Amino acid sequence: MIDALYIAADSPLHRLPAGLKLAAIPVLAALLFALPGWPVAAVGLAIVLALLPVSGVPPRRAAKQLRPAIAVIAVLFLVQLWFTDVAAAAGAALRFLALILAATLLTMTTRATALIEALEALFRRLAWTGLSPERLSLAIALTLRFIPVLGQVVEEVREAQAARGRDRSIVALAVPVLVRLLKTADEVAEAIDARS
Amino acid sequence: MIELRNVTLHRGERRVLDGLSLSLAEPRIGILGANGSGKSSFARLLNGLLLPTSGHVTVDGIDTRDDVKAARRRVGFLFQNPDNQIVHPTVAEDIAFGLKPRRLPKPAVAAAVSAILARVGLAGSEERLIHELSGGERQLVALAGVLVMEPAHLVLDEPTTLLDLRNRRRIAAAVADFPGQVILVTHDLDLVESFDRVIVFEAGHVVVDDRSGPAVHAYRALCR
Amino acid sequence: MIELRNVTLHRGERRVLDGLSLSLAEPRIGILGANGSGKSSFARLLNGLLLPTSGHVTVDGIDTRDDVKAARRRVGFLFQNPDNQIVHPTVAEDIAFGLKPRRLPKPAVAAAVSAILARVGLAGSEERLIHELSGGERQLVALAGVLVMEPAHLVLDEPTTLLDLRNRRRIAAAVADFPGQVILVTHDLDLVESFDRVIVFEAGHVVVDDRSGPAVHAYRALCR
Amino acid sequence: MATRDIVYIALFAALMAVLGAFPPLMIPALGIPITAQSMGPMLIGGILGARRGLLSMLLFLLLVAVGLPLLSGGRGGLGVFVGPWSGFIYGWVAATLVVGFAAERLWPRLNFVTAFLTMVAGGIGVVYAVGVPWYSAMSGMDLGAAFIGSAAAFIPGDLIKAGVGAAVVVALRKSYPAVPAGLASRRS
Ligand SMILES: Nc1ncnc2c1ncn2[C@@H]1O[C@H](COP(=O)(O)OP(=O)(O)OP(=O)(O)O)[C@@H](O)[C@H]1O
Ligand SMILES: Nc1ncnc2c1ncn2[C@@H]1O[C@H](COP(=O)(O)OP(=O)(O)OP(=O)(O)O)[C@@H](O)[C@H]1O
Ligand SMILES: O=C(O)CCCC[C@@H]1SC[C@@H]2NC(=O)N[C@@H]21
Ligand SMILES: [Mg+2]
Ligand SMILES: [Mg+2]
Repeated sequence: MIDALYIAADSPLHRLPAGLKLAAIPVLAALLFALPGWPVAAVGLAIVLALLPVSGVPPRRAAKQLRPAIAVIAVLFLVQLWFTDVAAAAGAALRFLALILAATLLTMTTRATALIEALEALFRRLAWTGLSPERLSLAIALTLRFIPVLGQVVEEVREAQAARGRDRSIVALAVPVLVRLLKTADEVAEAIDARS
Repeated sequence: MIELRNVTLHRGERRVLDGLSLSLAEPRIGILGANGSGKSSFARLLNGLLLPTSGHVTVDGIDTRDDVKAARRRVGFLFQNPDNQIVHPTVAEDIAFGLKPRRLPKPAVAAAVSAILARVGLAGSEERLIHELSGGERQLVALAGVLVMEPAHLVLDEPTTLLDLRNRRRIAAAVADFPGQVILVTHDLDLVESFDRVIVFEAGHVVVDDRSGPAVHAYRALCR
Repeated sequence: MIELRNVTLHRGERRVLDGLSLSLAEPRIGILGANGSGKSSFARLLNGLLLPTSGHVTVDGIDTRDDVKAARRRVGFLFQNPDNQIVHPTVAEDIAFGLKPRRLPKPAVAAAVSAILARVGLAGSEERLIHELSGGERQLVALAGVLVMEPAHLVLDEPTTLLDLRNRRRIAAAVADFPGQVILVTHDLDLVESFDRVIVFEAGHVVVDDRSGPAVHAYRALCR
Repeated sequence: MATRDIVYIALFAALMAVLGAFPPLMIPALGIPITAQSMGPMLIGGILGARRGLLSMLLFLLLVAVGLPLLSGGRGGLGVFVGPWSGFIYGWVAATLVVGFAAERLWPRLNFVTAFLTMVAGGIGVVYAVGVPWYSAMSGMDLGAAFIGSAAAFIPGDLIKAGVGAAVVVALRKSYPAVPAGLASRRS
C-alpha cells in the first residue's frame, strides 16, 4: 500500500531528489496563480506535458489517475463559462490541469519512502523547533500498522452485535470499537516504552 | 438440533472449511483445534454470522440462508473478548440492549435484567459502570447479555482465555446451568472434560469426533 | 537480580500493591493470582513501566526511579496480545525497532534480525506483513522483538493465552532457551510446572511463595 | 509529548483512513464527494482535543500527500491538495482544531446537545468557511451559488454525521473516561 501510486522506472524524473520535486510544486502553483491569463497557463501545461514522456510513466496510467480531477475541471470550465468568458474559463481549467498533472507526476515518480525520508531530513534540520524525525517515522509506521488492526476490530465488534440481534446502529458500533482501540493504544504505548 | 450438510466455506481466497456434514444433537459439545484450523469460522456458521459458500446449515430446521434472523434468535453467541460485545456504559443498559426489538414494557425489562444478573452471580450490579468491572465480571456481563435473550443453543468462542481460575469456574458454572445446548470452542482442555462430545478440527476438516476422554487424548497427541 | 523493597503502588484511588519486599534471584519464576490481584502491575514495576508510589525497585542494582532507561534495557517485556506490541507493518522493521537507539549499521541490524528470527523458528520471514501472520506467529515476532535487544531478564505477562497448544509450546520452548532470568505471569499452570519458584498474588499481597509444586497446589486450593 | 500521545495520534490518522474506505458518493454538479471522512474532524477533535487532534489530522494528510491512496475512493498524492475542491481538506484541519478546543473546554459538562452544537459549528461551519470560499475563488462561481450548491448536497449528510459524532463522543466519555479530550497530554 505504501507505494500504491508509484510507478517503478528509471527516468531522470525518478532520479531527481524527492525534496527538490516536493519544493517545485508550490513554486509552480505560485507562478501559475501570480501570472494570470490563459496563455501562461497553456505554456505551463505544455511544459508539464513535455515531462510526461521523460518521466517513464505510461500516459494511460497518468490519465487514469487524472480522471476524477478531469471531471471536476470540466465542471469548473462550464461554471466559469456561465459566470465569465471563454478566456477566463480556459485559463482556470488549464491552470488546474497543469498543476494537478505536475503533482500527479511527482507522486508517480517518487517512492513514498523517499518522500518520507525527505521529510525526516527536513525535521532533522528543524529539530530546534521540537520536530523530531524519530517521532515522525514512528507515527507513520504506527498508522500503517493500525489500519488493518482497525479493520479487524470493526469486523469483530460488528459480528458481536449482529449476534445480539441488532445490525444497524452506527453509534452502537463505533463506541465499543473506539473503546477497544483506545485500550489497544494504551498498551501499544506501554510496549513502545518497554522497547525503547 | 443444529445440522451441517456438505458445508464448504471460503473466506477471501482460502477454503476454510471443507465438506463438513455434522449433526449436533448432544447437550454439551466441545470444539478443539489449532490456531487457524477453522473453529471460529465453524462457530460463526452455527448462527448465521457466516453463511456457507456451499451446503446448508439448519438450526432446529431453519436454514440460516433462508431466515438468518430466526436462526440467530435461537442461537446465543459469546465471544472471547467481552469488550467486543458490550455496547452501553452501564450493566443494566447493556444487558437490555438485545431485548430492544421485543418492545417489552420497562418493568419487564428491568425484571429480566435483574433475574439474569442473579443467575450469573452479579445480583445488584445493575447500575455499575462496565469500565470499572474486572475482566471476569465483564465477561459475565457479556454472558448475561446473551442469556437474557433466552436462546435455545449457546455457542461460545474461547470465552475464558482472559480469565483466572476462579472466574473461569464462574463462567463454566453459569454455562453448566444453561438448560439448552452448549457448543464451546476452547483451548482449555479442562473445560470440556465432562462434555458429551468433542470435535477436533485441523485445517478445515474434522479429524477427531468422539466422547470427551478419547478426543482430548487424540488432540494432545496431534499437538506434539 | 531484581529486588523490591517495601513497595507500595497506587493506581488511581486504589492501592494495588501493598508493602512488597522480594528478592527475585531464581532463573525461572512464575507469578499466579486472580484477575485484578495485581500481577500485571507487579510485572510493570520490574522494568519501570510503573514506578512505585513508595519503596524501591532495583534491577541489578539500578533503581528504576533513578535511571529508568538503564533498568529497562536490562529487562525485556512481552505482553499478552501481540497486536498490542507490534508497531511496524513488516516483520523485519518491527524487530529492528528496539535496536534503533543503538544506531548500528544497517547490515548489522539485518544480521541480528535474521539470527533472532531463526531462533524463534521463523527464519526467512523478514519481509512478511504482520497482519498476514497467524496469531501464534505474531506472538513469536513480538518475542523476537524483545529478545533481539538481549536483555538480562525477561518478564512475560500472560504471553500464551490467545494461543493453541502447539503455539504455546513454541513460545514456551523459545522462552526455555533464554539464557537469562525469566519471570512469567500466567493463568496456565502447566507453564510454570518446572519453574524454580512460584509466587501467588491475592489482592495486592503475596500469599504463597514456594517451589512450583506446593505453590500450584496452594493456588488451586485458594481458587475453590 | 508522551509516547501515548504519539500512539493516539497515529491511531486516529488510521481511523481517518478507514473512514475513507466507505464508498464516496460523487456529486456530479460539483465534482466533490459526499464522504464519511468529513466525520473525521468531529471525532478526532472531540476525542483527542485540539493539539493531538491537529497533529493526527496533519499526519493523515501527510500520508495522503506522499501518495498513499487514503482519501475516499482510493485517491491520494499531491494532486488532491491543489485542486479547486481542496479547500475542504484544509477546512478539516481548521475544524479539528476548533472542535478539539471546544471539546476540551466543554469536557466536564459535555452532553449530546453541547457536543452536537460543537460538531455543527466546528465540524460543519468551519469546514465550509474554508472550503466554500476556496471553491468559489478557484471556480469563479459566485460565493452564494457555491454555498447553496454545496449546502444542498452536503448539509443533510453532514448533520447526520454531526449527530453520530456527538453521540459517539458523549458515550465514549462515559465508557472510557481515561481520555478526557486533550487533558491526557497535559497530565503527562
Ligand atoms: N476475515 C477473514 N478473511 C479471510 N480469511 C480469514 C478471515 N478470518 C479467518 N480467516 C482464515 O480462516 C482460517 C480459519 O480461521 P479461524 O478464525 O476460523 O480459526 P480458529 O480455529 O478459530 O483459530 P484461533 O484458534 O486462532 O482462534 C485461517 O486460516 C484464517 O487465516
Ligand atoms: N490504569 C489503571 N488505573 C486504575 N486502576 C487500575 C489500572 N490498571 C489496573 N488497575 C487496578 O489495579 C488492580 C490490579 O490490576 P492488575 O492489572 O495488576 O491485575 P492482574 O492481576 O494483572 O489481573 P488480570 O489477571 O486480569 O490480568 C485491579 O484492581 C485493577 O482494577
Ligand atoms: O476527498 C476529498 O478530496 C475531499 C472531499 C471534501 C468533501 C467535503 S467535506 C464537507 C462536505 N461533506 C461531505 O460529505 N463532503 C464535503
Ligand atoms: Mg478462533
Ligand atoms: Mg494482568
